Amino acid sequence: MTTNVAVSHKQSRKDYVSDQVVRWCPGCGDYSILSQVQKAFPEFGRPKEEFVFVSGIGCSSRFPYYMNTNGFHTIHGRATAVATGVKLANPDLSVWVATGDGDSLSIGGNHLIHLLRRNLDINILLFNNRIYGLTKGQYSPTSEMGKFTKSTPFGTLERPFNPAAFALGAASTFIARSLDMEGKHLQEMITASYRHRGTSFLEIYQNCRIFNDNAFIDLLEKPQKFENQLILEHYRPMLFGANKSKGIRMDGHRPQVVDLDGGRYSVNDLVIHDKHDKMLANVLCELTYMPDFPTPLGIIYEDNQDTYEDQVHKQMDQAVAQLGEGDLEQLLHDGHTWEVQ
Amino acid sequence: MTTNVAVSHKQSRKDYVSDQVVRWCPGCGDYSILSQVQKAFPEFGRPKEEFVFVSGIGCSSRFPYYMNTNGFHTIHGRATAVATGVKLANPDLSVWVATGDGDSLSIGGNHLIHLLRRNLDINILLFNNRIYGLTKGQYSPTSEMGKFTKSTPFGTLERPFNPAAFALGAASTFIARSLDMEGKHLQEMITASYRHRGTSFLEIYQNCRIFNDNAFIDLLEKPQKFENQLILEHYRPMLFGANKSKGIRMDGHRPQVVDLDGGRYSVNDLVIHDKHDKMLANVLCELTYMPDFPTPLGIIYEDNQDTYEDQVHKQMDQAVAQLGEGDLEQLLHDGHTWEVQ
Amino acid sequence: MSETTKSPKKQTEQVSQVTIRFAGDSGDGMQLTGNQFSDTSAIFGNDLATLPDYPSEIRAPAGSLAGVSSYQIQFASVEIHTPGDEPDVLVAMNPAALKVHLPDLRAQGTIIANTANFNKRNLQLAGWDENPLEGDMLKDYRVIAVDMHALVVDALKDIGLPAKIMARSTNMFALGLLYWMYDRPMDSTFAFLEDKFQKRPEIIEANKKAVRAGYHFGETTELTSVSYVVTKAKKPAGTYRNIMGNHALALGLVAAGKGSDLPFIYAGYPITPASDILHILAGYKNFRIITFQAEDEIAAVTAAIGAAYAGALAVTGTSGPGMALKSEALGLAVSAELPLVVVNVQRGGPSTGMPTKTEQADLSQAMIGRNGETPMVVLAASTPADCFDTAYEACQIAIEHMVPVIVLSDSYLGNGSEPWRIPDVNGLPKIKNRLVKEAGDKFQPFAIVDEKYMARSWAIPGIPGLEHRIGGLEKDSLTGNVSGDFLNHEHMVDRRQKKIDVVADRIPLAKAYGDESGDLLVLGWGSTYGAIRSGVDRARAKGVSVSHVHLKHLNPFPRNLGEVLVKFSRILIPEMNKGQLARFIRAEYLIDVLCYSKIDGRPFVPSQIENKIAEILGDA
Amino acid sequence: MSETTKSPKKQTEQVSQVTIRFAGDSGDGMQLTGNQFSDTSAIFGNDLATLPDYPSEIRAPAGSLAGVSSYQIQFASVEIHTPGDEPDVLVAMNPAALKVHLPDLRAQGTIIANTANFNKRNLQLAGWDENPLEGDMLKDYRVIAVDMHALVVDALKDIGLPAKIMARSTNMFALGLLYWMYDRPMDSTFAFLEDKFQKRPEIIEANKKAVRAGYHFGETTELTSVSYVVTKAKKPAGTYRNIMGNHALALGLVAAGKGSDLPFIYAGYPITPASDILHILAGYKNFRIITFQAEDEIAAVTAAIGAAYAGALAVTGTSGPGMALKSEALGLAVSAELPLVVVNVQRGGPSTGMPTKTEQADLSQAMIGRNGETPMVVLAASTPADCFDTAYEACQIAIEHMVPVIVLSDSYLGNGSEPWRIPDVNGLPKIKNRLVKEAGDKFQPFAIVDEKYMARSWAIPGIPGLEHRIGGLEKDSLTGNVSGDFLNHEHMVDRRQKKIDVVADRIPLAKAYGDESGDLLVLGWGSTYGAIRSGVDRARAKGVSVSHVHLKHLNPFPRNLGEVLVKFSRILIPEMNKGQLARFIRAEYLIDVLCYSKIDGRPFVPSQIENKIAEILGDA
Ligand SMILES: Cc1ncc(C[n+]2csc(CCOP(=O)(O)OP(=O)(O)O)c2C)c(N)n1
Ligand SMILES: Cc1ncc(C[n+]2csc(CCOP(=O)(O)OP(=O)(O)O)c2C)c(N)n1
Ligand code: SF4
Ligand code: SF4
Ligand SMILES: [Mg+2]
Ligand SMILES: [Mg+2]
Repeated sequence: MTTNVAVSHKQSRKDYVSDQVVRWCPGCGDYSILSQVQKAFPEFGRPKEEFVFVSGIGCSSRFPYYMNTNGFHTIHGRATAVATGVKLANPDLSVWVATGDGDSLSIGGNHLIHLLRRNLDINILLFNNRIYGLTKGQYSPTSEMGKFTKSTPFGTLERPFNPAAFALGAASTFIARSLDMEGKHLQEMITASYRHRGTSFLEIYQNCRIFNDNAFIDLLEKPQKFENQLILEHYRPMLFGANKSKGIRMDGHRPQVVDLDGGRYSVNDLVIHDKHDKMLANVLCELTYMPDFPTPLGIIYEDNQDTYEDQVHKQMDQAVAQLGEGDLEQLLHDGHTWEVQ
Repeated sequence: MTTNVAVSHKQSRKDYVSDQVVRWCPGCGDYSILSQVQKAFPEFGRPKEEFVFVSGIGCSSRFPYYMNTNGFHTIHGRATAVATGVKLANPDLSVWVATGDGDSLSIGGNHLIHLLRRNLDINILLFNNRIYGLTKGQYSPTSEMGKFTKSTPFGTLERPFNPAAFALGAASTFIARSLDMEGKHLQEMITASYRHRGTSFLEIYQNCRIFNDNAFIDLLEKPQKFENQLILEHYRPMLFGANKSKGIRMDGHRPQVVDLDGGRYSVNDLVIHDKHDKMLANVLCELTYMPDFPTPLGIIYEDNQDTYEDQVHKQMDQAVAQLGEGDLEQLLHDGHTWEVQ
Repeated sequence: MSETTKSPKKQTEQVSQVTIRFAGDSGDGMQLTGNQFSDTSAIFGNDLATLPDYPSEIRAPAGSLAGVSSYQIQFASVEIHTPGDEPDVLVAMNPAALKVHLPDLRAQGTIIANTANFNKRNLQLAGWDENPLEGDMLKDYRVIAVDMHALVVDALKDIGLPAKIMARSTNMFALGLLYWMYDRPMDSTFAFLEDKFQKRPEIIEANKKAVRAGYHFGETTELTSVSYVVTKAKKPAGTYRNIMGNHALALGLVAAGKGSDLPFIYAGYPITPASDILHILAGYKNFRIITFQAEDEIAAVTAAIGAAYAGALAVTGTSGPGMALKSEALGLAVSAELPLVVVNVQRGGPSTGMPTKTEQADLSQAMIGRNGETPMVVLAASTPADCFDTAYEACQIAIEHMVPVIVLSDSYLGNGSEPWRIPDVNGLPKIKNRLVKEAGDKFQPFAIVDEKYMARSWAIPGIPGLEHRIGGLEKDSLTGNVSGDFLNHEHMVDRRQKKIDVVADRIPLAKAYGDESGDLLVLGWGSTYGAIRSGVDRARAKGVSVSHVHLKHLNPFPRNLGEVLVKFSRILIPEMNKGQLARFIRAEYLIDVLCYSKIDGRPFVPSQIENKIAEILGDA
Repeated sequence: MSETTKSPKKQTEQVSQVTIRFAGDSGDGMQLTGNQFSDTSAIFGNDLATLPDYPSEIRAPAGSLAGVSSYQIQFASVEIHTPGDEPDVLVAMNPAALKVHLPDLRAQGTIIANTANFNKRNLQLAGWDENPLEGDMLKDYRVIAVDMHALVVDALKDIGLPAKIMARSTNMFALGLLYWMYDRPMDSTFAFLEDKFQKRPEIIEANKKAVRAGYHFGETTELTSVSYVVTKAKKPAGTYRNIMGNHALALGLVAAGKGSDLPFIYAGYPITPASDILHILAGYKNFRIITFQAEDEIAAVTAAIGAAYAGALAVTGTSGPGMALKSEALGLAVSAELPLVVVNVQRGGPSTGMPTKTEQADLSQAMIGRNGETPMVVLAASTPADCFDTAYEACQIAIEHMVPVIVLSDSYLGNGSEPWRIPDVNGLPKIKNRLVKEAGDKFQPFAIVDEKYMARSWAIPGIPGLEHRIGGLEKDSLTGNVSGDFLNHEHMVDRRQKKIDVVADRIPLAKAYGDESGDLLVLGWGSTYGAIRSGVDRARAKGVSVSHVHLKHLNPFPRNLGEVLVKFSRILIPEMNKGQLARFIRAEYLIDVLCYSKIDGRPFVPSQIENKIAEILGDA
């Protein structure tokens, strides 16, 4: 359904900057995400009126105001459901959801999992800052156990969700992860989300400067970031470390970190990433929260399945083909009728 | 917190039969589940007033009326949240949730995943009949793709959830599966759910005689049931088939069905079930929906983690230990005060 | 020539209206039997109204009181408005059915009982100490006790069906007997059977035989030596069909989809008694209707809002508890000024309440049950057939005014049926939309473009130059951008109210049925229409000064309603709730009203209204 | 002896009440500054009331109009009820603050401006064409223009802090200057600083120096040659503290937990402006209070219902949109007759609306905004301190009557503060619960055990012999088992209404403040209390015949309310909505009322009420 009509003028980032003053706190990771989206979109070669950003409520959910596309800032937790309606009504639109960890995983958890299951061609950008920003610092479903927040002055007691595992459990067909400050990688992932037909779930680790500063510092600051980032590339061995001297090997069905410098293992022993391998995707999701493992970044899983909206429209076409275009007159007269003179 | 006070008289099934006439359709699988619960409970040696059944709305959610325990038939989709409140208020109770695939996975999806994440010691019996029974036959989130139902006269277009994978993705600490008509196995699983400290998620395949008859016939009728049931036993190799002549082997991180009669593989090649192995649990969840694989029954995964309610109460105890038992007088006078004569 | 006209020796008597109630166990097929009788009577040309009633959503034990299912029909040669006050005939297929429904039977009424089921176990289950058919307990009624089972088995013996299957035709015997008693043709039922059991000719045969057996039993036995004739009713010329409220409502939506030329989406989550709307619409895929079974009611309404935002005629439907869940999202629809139709087929509350029983207790919720100042247009259907018009009008208002509209129906309307004069498709009003085709200069997404309708334009995604952002935060009245300005907020609050107020300019003025002034006005809304109209007619026939105003438009009220009301000395408001409309009328017009509340899960019957009028005014 | 009293040469003047508004950028620390001034004035013994106001939930760009944050305080030697009509003094830390708040400043009022921020960029951001401090634009005001930044840097130069850190103390300079102007002691602020920055002595030092610098600037410059003295207010004897509404509400709940001797659970989901209740209660773990941050508002209310079922005092709190989400579940609480307290700290609607602004537009929702006949007790707090009493009473009614109770507060109350006379803990009424200790014979879980309260017993899980089942389906009035009986349903609908009605027996009768009859009664509810009382007082002082009734109990109303109302020729209802209480009063008493709606996100001020009274009655 995607109409890839060539855009008459070459778009630039500026085309996607709206006239609204951006109102995030100075230093907020949201700025960087906004900027990458504004850089990625012009490359898609698509008329900008075809983009729709739907969001819920949260700092991250203000996103649509700053994109010079169509935007709908809805209510808390319901962006995925609203987006479903938008896409069903007009499958030709490129529909994006900007949402926070609270918006999508707390109050909006149900609509999120059902969207993933239905697999509409909608792109979800999940701004995971592991905190409620807008309401000033309560913990979220991704906050680490024991965290001290406004609503848990003695520390949280809830085990966090692992968003990628969560998405996989909900039958997601595209799962990727990136970081607010890794501009190039983030832009690549935004593009990959766009290219995937079906629901794309892109988790973006995002820094909340005010209420959860430096939450992802280990993944961002040199040199430790090299030890902690596992950049996934399709059909490439899983290497990481400053000198790519470490890797992931499968010991049966269990993953293992191995040191290539030790002499015992070579790159040939490493597991080759295959984004279409669901079993492997399960491993990668688990690994994210396992101690002593690096954090996988990139496309964890991708599977091509029919989109819901395509099937909905196909079913209607088939019904028309079989039964003929619906005739209202006939429908109203269906069944037993009688005449009164 | 569980008080295992010995029960004065030996309980029997009869103790758990309430005075209400059971109102399911003749032939409904719910009868069998009721009966197994009523058989299992007397074995727990626990006073019956300590049991609470909470349910939402659906045929299955009528369950509490028929158990001569405490029962609360709440509103659609909210049983898990209500149960959370019950358990928080009184951790000494044994709290059970009876719910349907619509109640828990459609409208109630969000509360279910958050209960699993928080890991309160609550036992969930999910009656999965892959249909909405009470509202007369619409598809549910577990209905197979293409199914013709009241609300999809042209066939459904939604990919079903895999409930076990779903639970695992939501960080569940106990996942098991059984069948309405496999009485003994079901009773075992009910007991295992009870014994698990933390949220237990027991998926029970249940026949809806009226709107989805014979949905699980392949798992129930001889001889094909032997080919289709993979009965999991902790630390035992994964064997199945009429003569236990087949098994599951891991080919790297991918599972494989092997024929032990072929001569190539022996029982030693098979994967040994370890209910504490989360990677393996992932494999078992996937396998359920993979063509040519049998359906795992039994405890797919179990992990012992602190329960939420224990930690909540521990945190209060610690606060009392550190700060002293809260004094209202003092609290009201906290901060700056002044006297007016 | 239909089969019945052949019978020669029948003695007949003319009557103008008859009420029959079929009652039996949930498994006895009473709904089907009642439906057949209705269809036949409708095709025959009677006026009619029906009332199906089933106990709860799960099957209760066979033979139990809780398991009784019934179907009532009134058919007439005159104009009628309800399924009847009290049945003239009660068909009781088992002791439980007799127990439950006997209290409603009119004095001297007829009981047709299937003796086959009056065994000890069933009598006990129904709580009869002795067999009521045997003593003189029923001496004030005319009792026709027939072993339908034996007669059916006898009639079908040649077909060679198992006993269990044969037994299933017993309801057809009862139907045949009633056809004979009321001189109805059997052919439409035969046609129905042929269609339904296409692939099982032996079942067609068995059922037909059972119908005939019942019919012939009537013809040949002494018990029923007289049959009654209810001639055709005089109705306005046109093509008619018998229709249930939920079905009419669905058709009204489909028609509005056509009339507005917009993509149509219905998003719902199953709930009794609204599910049928979803089922029916799901069958119309060749009308390019999208039906979306959402994960819950919140998803249904928000998906509908998304669809409306994207340019569809979007409708969501539910019943009370689901409506409660939608209330936050309705605020968004009001704030975003999007067209949306929200259907509430009410049922007994509070909470899960009595899901299969009827009630009108969600009016307050519809009117003002949301956070903030969130006014919405509210319409209510008054008869099954009126559901069509109401649905159509709701869509029209939503689209033309750019507002969400609530439609109230209820279980009684949704499942009840009546003859419907099928409207001329070309005569339906065209629905004008506010879609913007292209960007002019300085396009302002939130500016009012039509003051008369207080409508903003509908600038949907996909059109170059119209890109804009809106949301649930307070918006600038022109640009739609977020605004924290005090005066703008005050202005927007007023604007949202004004959007409702102007709807009053398009709706008809209220007009009293009967006289324009008098001793008493009966004011109603929604499904009480039939009972009130009949009750008022009866009282007027006795010369009582009473009139009737029935409201379809609850918010806003018709402009002149206050003037109409003050012309009467007293106002009576019958409602299936504790006086919800009464509260709004009192508040709006500072007029005292008499509340007549009925909230027991059953609709009003005309005699109740008639009696209440008499109680207030005395018999004239 | 406090520091200030040492200053010798000050010229002073006595005034009875003063209103100051601190305004600056969101980053300027105005809330903290205002709080310090309030605390100091409270401890000093003034009566006072405060009004914090911040723009939106995310930080707007520095220097922008949208980013202005303010804090208003009125402090007085006489009894006052509001944060003041118009500020006497406006502290404007930047051009945007001046732009936004200048219109509110009283004629001849004082502007204290921090010239350091009046640079070109900021002026532009604020939309000033030229520097207002320079022309004669402000000639009708008394302007004190100070380069606070330079003076602070100068004062702190010895500490050796980075410039950025020093700049953060500028607000303390302003505070010090105001302390001097109004003759306040600095020591409580010093104590606060010492506590807050325990681990950073250099910051304590810097801030103290800045306060002193401001103070000394006042003392030494000609600009401010006069300081004002506002002496202690006469208040009833007792121990006082300054308290915000949300805090008082939380304490009221804790006290009720103690008073009822029940386990206490608060389940909530964060939402402005209710989140603070959750935060505050979460800090009281040593009171064995369980706070549960649920995944959404539906989970919060249903978990609370579960806790109530299990025997806890269960409370859930939220604001408008969250309240809408809870409405289905409230039906369950009503149907199951469980004690539950539901707090709604209202904010501007509809939908997300104006989350940080105040409004009273959720009254209708609280009263009748649910499906079915689902009546609930509704209470409203009228002042920050009254939130304590209201919360306590709500718990008491819930537990003693076995009903859910709604408490309405709002943003203005929740965040505003006033001096609170701390109640004697032992004087708080004991709360009697309905817990069943053991099973008697033939225990009936749904029987009314106390007719006066219409309360059923509270048979919680865990006690042998009390096992029973309840739910949201209609229940038998004794056993609680599912009942489809018509008459039982009617009975239960009435019973649920009666449960509300009997609450009227325990609440105080309405009594007019002022005279018992007269030309005008001003009828209010909730947070309009202060403005109405002050406005009425002022009018009465002029001899106008006006009285005041303020409702805490909205459902049921006080028994005698109708009688009180009819004693007045006219009734004026000021509300921060479009006339919601007015609708209920009109409907209930068929009395005409004048609506005075204000719905711009800001509370009423006394002069508005005073003027409205004058408009209606003329000045006496
Ligand atoms: C129904 C409802 N409940 C609660 C809120 C308050 N609320 C707004 S945003 C938010 C959470 C924001 O967290 P997140 O989604 O992580 O976004 P962030 O601000 O961190 O980007 C909450 C609780 C609301 N607006 N509506
Ligand atoms: C808020 C709300 N929405 C919808 C319903 C109607 N409803 C009752 S049960 C049910 C689904 C039942 O399906 P499931 O949970 O699978 O239970 P089953 O009947 O199959 O055991 C629905 C949609 C309701 N009672 N409340
Ligand atoms: S509060 Fe946090 S997430 Fe929100 S804008 Fe500020 S830094 Fe960003
Ligand atoms: S409808 Fe299906 S699930 Fe419900 S009681 Fe009948 S057989 Fe069981
Ligand atoms: Mg967040
Ligand atoms: Mg089901």
